[in-house]
Amino acid sequence: MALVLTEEQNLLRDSARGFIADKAPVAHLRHLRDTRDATGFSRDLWREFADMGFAGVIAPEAQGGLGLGPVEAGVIMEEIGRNLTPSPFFATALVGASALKAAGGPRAEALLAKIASGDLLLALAVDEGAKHRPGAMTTQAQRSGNGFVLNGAKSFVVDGHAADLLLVAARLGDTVDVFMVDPKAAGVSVERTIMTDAHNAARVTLDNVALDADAALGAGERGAAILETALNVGRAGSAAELCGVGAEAFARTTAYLKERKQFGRLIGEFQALQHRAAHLYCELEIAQAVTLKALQALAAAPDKAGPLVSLAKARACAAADLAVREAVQMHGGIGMTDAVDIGLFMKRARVAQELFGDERFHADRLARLRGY
Amino acid sequence: MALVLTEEQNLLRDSARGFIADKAPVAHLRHLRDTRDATGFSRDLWREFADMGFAGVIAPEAQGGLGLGPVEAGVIMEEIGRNLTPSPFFATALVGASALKAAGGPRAEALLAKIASGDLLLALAVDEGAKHRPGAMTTQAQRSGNGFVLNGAKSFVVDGHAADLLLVAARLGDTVDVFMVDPKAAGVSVERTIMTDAHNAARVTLDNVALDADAALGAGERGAAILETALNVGRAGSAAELCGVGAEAFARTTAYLKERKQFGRLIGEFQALQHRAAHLYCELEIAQAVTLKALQALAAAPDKAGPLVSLAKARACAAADLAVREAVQMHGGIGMTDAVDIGLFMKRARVAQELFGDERFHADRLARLRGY
Amino acid sequence: MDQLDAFRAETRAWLEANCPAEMRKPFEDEEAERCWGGRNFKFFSEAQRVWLERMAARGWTAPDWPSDYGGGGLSKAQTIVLRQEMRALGCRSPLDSFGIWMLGPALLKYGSEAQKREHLPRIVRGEIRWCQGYSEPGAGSDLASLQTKAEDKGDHFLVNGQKVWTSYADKADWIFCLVRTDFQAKKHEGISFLLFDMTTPGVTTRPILLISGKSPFCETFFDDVKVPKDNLVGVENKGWEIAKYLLTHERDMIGGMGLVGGGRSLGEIAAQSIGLENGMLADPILRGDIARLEADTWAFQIAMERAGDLAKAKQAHPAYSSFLKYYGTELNKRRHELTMSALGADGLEWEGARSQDGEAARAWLRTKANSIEGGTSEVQLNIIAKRILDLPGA
Amino acid sequence: MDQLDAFRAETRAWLEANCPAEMRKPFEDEEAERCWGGRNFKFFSEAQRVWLERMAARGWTAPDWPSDYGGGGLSKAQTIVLRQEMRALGCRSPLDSFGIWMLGPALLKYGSEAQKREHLPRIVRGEIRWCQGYSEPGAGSDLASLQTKAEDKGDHFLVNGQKVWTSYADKADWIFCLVRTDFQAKKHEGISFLLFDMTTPGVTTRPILLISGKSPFCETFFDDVKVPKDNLVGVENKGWEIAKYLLTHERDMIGGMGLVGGGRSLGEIAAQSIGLENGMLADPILRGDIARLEADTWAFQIAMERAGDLAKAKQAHPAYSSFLKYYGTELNKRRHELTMSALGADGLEWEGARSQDGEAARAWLRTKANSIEGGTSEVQLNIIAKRILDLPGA
Repeated sequence: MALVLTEEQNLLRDSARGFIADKAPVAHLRHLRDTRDATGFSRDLWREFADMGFAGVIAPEAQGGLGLGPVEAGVIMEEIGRNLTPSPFFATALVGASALKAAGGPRAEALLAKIASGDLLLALAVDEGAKHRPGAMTTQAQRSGNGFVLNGAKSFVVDGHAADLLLVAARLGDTVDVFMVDPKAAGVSVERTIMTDAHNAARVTLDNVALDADAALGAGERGAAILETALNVGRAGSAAELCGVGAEAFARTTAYLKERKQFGRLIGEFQALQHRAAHLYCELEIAQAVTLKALQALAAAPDKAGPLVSLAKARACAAADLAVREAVQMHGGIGMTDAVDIGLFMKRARVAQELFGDERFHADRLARLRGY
Repeated sequence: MALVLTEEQNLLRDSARGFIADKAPVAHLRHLRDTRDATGFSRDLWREFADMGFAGVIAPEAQGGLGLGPVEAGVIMEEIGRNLTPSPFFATALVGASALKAAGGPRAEALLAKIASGDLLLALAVDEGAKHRPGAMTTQAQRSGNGFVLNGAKSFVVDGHAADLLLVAARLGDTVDVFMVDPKAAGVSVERTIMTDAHNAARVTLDNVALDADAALGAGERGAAILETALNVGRAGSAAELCGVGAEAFARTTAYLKERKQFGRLIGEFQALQHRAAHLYCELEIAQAVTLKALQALAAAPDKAGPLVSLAKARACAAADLAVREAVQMHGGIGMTDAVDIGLFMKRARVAQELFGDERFHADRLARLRGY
Repeated sequence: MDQLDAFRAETRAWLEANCPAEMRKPFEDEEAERCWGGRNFKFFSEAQRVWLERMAARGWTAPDWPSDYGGGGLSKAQTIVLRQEMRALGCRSPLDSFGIWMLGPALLKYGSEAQKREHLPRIVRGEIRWCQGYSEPGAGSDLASLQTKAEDKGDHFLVNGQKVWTSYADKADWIFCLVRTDFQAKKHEGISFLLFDMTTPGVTTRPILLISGKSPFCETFFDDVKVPKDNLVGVENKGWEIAKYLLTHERDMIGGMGLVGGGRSLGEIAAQSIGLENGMLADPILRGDIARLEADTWAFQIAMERAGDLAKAKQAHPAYSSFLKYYGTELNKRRHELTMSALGADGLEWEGARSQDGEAARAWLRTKANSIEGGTSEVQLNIIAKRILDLPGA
Repeated sequence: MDQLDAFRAETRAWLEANCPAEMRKPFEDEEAERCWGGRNFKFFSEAQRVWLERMAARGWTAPDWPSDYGGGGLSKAQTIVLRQEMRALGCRSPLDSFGIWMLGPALLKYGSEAQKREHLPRIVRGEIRWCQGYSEPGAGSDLASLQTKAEDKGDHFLVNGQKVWTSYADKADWIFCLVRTDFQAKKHEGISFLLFDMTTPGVTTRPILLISGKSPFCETFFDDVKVPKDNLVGVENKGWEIAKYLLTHERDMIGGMGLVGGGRSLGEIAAQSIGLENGMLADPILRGDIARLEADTWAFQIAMERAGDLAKAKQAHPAYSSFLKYYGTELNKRRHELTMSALGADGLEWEGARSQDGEAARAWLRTKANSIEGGTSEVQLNIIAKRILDLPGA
């Protein structure tokens, strides 16, 4: 498959680019932050996402979705990245929908239909400690009667405070599964955490939460595979977002290099800055390439895409990180002020890097896969 | 103690600098290499080293040495580094003499006297595999009658093929010791290995080599401490050599930047090269500082200097490595030719980095010492 | 040495007798508890007031300034002894002051006798708080391209323009300020160094919000501000020399930043946050990055020590501070990047008690200014390339 | 597609019938066994001679050249099919040739009809081996500042000067060469592109010894060399255009270097050399460095793939090859640095069977030229900054 967008994907990108830049530019994030918005995103905007079909980009056409795949979702994530748009798109339309699609069955289909119509928000709860280490998970589900009892504590749950339904990863015997948990159920407490980037996250505590038998997405068997798929789609989507964050920070920086004068010259004339900008350009091109490759691989065979997904997240993290660091340094003092947007890109890049594994996590994962 | 050379040390440096640059500049190495000299260094020159007192720099005055310490030996090593001089100084006057001095006793004193007079060459055999990993040593000494029997294979033994006496590190029960082995003894085979940098090394095989009871430098008790001291003095000395290699490669590079024209300008005018050169300057200054600090620490309390020695070797490796890489790149095509010296600095830096632990070995050692 | 020993004993006795117990404890809330003095300063405690008063009476808030101007009149060696003894007893600094750190040295070197007598004693006593008016929005690294205008109106200068990055301008009583007095001259040759009261009509300030949150920085606006001619320091149009003198001073101060922080090592922080596996940090690649950072930090500390020793031995290049400034600030940025990686998602919480209101994240973001303020890293590298390495070109 | 499928079947059948079994085996000693052709070439085996002869007869040594000039006359799609089928059968390249890779494309675009008829068929048949006379000792990255002089002497040019880095000049029959024909013009406007026989009186060559050992590179000297006017390609003083065309070609070829090597992965090499502990490489910091290099290498391979797809989709920037050249060569250098670290002291043996005469060390040293030859990394970064990012300045 050629590593360029198809004609249809290009059309989708143009539409997403125009729509998001128009409806939710960086000023939108600022407004939500400065008004201390309780939700942290705009429900009205999410309704418009649904009208555009974006909410259901992954949901099957039979459930009112667009029936598209990871590549198309990645196209939208990249535009979200360019505009730092706080949106349920990641947790609900991408990760949540992927988990449900992987699970299948009538219940999942009903939920996918509600996602597509913009009437259901999801949040996947995986992380527990400071870092993303799903292998070290301790949240425990125990069989109890016909159902389960859940205990544990989750952190960095994106959109956790706004979700209508939590998808909680937990150990079940010697495997893991993903459990649908009503955030209003007894024993569940959700605390919104205000994050550095003014995007949404929450901590979730589960204290003897009683669940029905059908709460386990993988029916106790396919849970690990469902979780892995959801995480991988999320990682690749996060890589796409980071590509957008990095590309936009870079575009603003090169524009600044062409307008700011120091010592009687445009600072873009200084060769030391030119070489750093040129190197950064290369890193961003590579991140774009591997992210598209990973999204295509997920579309083709999600169970085999793991290594490519790790590669994409690792490279996108590194490229975006370099992009925002160079952006702030090259902007000089004004880049340090809250009044200029560049700092917001740095904040978002940092948080998105931690999401579902940073550059080191994924480089380490690749090394382990290769046996060293 | 101030981190500058004392007046006496400065005098020693001036004398070593003049002497070595005069008697053994890079052309000396070239001559030995191109004539495929069987020894790999000049015995005549070593005689002059002894006359200057350098061979006995560490040996006590009572044994005809200068009775000086690691700082003064480091001063000489740095000049050796600047001139890429192949010399028994490292293996004999620095490492070997330090081991003997740490061991003490009449036999060691007699040997130190012969070192000082230039009549004895030593070689310390530690490494066994590709990398310096003394903790993974397998060469074994077994008690046998009054003495020992030695079995094992050593590699990267500096001056092993020219040494009159080998100092072989080996396990003895649950400790280690350093054994004096006559290279002509039955069961010992020595193979010179021609190295990339045209400096000396050898592989040594020990096949049921019978040794007297007094062959163990540490008498079965202090062997580990003696080995550690010899290695640490060697590491700090190697760091000093790398400082010299890096400083000289850098000096030749900045000189070239000031004379080579491209596109109608001196290449030293290009800001991208200026910034890289300025950064490299900083790295070299830091390497100089930590190397002097480590040498001073070894002089003050050798048993406590380990962490500083690791720091010095790590930083000197990194700085010299960057210096030679930048040197070749900034010299362009002519830097790739054997006719120009720069490539010889790159070769020597690579070999000296591997000697007694590279940057990663020592950074790892520091992390372990700090418990993470 | 006997005299110095006697001074040491005497000093210790005096400190023990005069430093209130409360002033010997580590800060609990550093920002709130530091003493900056000035007209509007509210002492945090009576002990803080007493401590300043007693130290100022001896001139020990500026121990090495001449006693004629209220300073302590101590020799360099005595000043070091005083600092050592204060550290030994855990005494807090009685007064933090840009007047002592920056303006004072400039006035001592370039000020008139009248200016010294007017300003220095008040600085020593913490009566007047100063701020520094150097940077301007359009100037940045090219500080000398400043545009704030001071017109000669006979008995006064009329100042119009804008400064930025003026630390604590909203809290300061007076400002020392670079202005352009000759627009025809080359850019380094039309600059003058003025002092004026921040309550002069036409001076306004506005705090700057940084990406890390609240900051001491302000924008400062001058609208027809009348400054008496007597308030010119040194020679008209020769202010750049004074500015350069102070910039080198500042660079020395900032160079040490790679060391600031103290407390737990990054390795410990990471081990606690992430945990160990087989005795090694459970995030193996981060472990390598931290090991290198810690080695580099320790090495840089030693290089700083050597820089001091080289200076004492008169072997240091005059531009050596550019190396320390560049390397120290880049190292500090790297340290905070790795700290954020070690803390992971926990370190990204921006509000709330768990993260102490995002302390780590705000500190991380704040470090991004290290390599911009006080001369950018790029400017330092230019200085090293040209002044130390003698590379050719503009 | 049916036509292409038919071509594929036909091609495979022909290859199976005509490619000698010996020519389908991997090289044992690549340097000795490659076929370069030329007047003085000694075939390594009869099979090698037959294979070249058969392929040349079909024009398949230059499959996409017009059959009028001895080429295969294949379409792009057919050329790809031919390569695929050769790879599938493991066929060796019948002919390695700077004539095919470099001069041919230039002659097809810029040569006269007579030049094409004279030179191209002989290149296809491997009868004439060419070398490239571009670089000069004083020029380096500033290729256009070349000083080799060609004076117009009526019916011939008189060439005097020196070239350097002329690959295989000592083995080549003819040279294509940049010379200065106008010393008054701007440096890019006085250059011409000449062809001449290396046996012409006044041509001498001297091999260059590299830090990695023996090399294909030579210095080439011209002392009153007479070159017939007919041997000028294109227009006098417009040779720079041809040179640039070929340089872009070269850059594309070199960009793929990060991928060359194949064989064992660096992780495997390190695991074998150093061993594992708890399932991880026993040198933990090296492990992290290798993990990153392997990720970067894989990522770069994908970026290369995308570059091809972008080109096909006509979305690639014309200077995109500078990105690939810069990044690929820097990556390759880094890979070899890490390979040397993985091999440790064993990899540093320069002679002897154990290290295959220092194979790894020589390869490591050889990679240092990657970022110099074919346009230095600095030149590529300049190109990216100016042509792709449109940054201002000289």
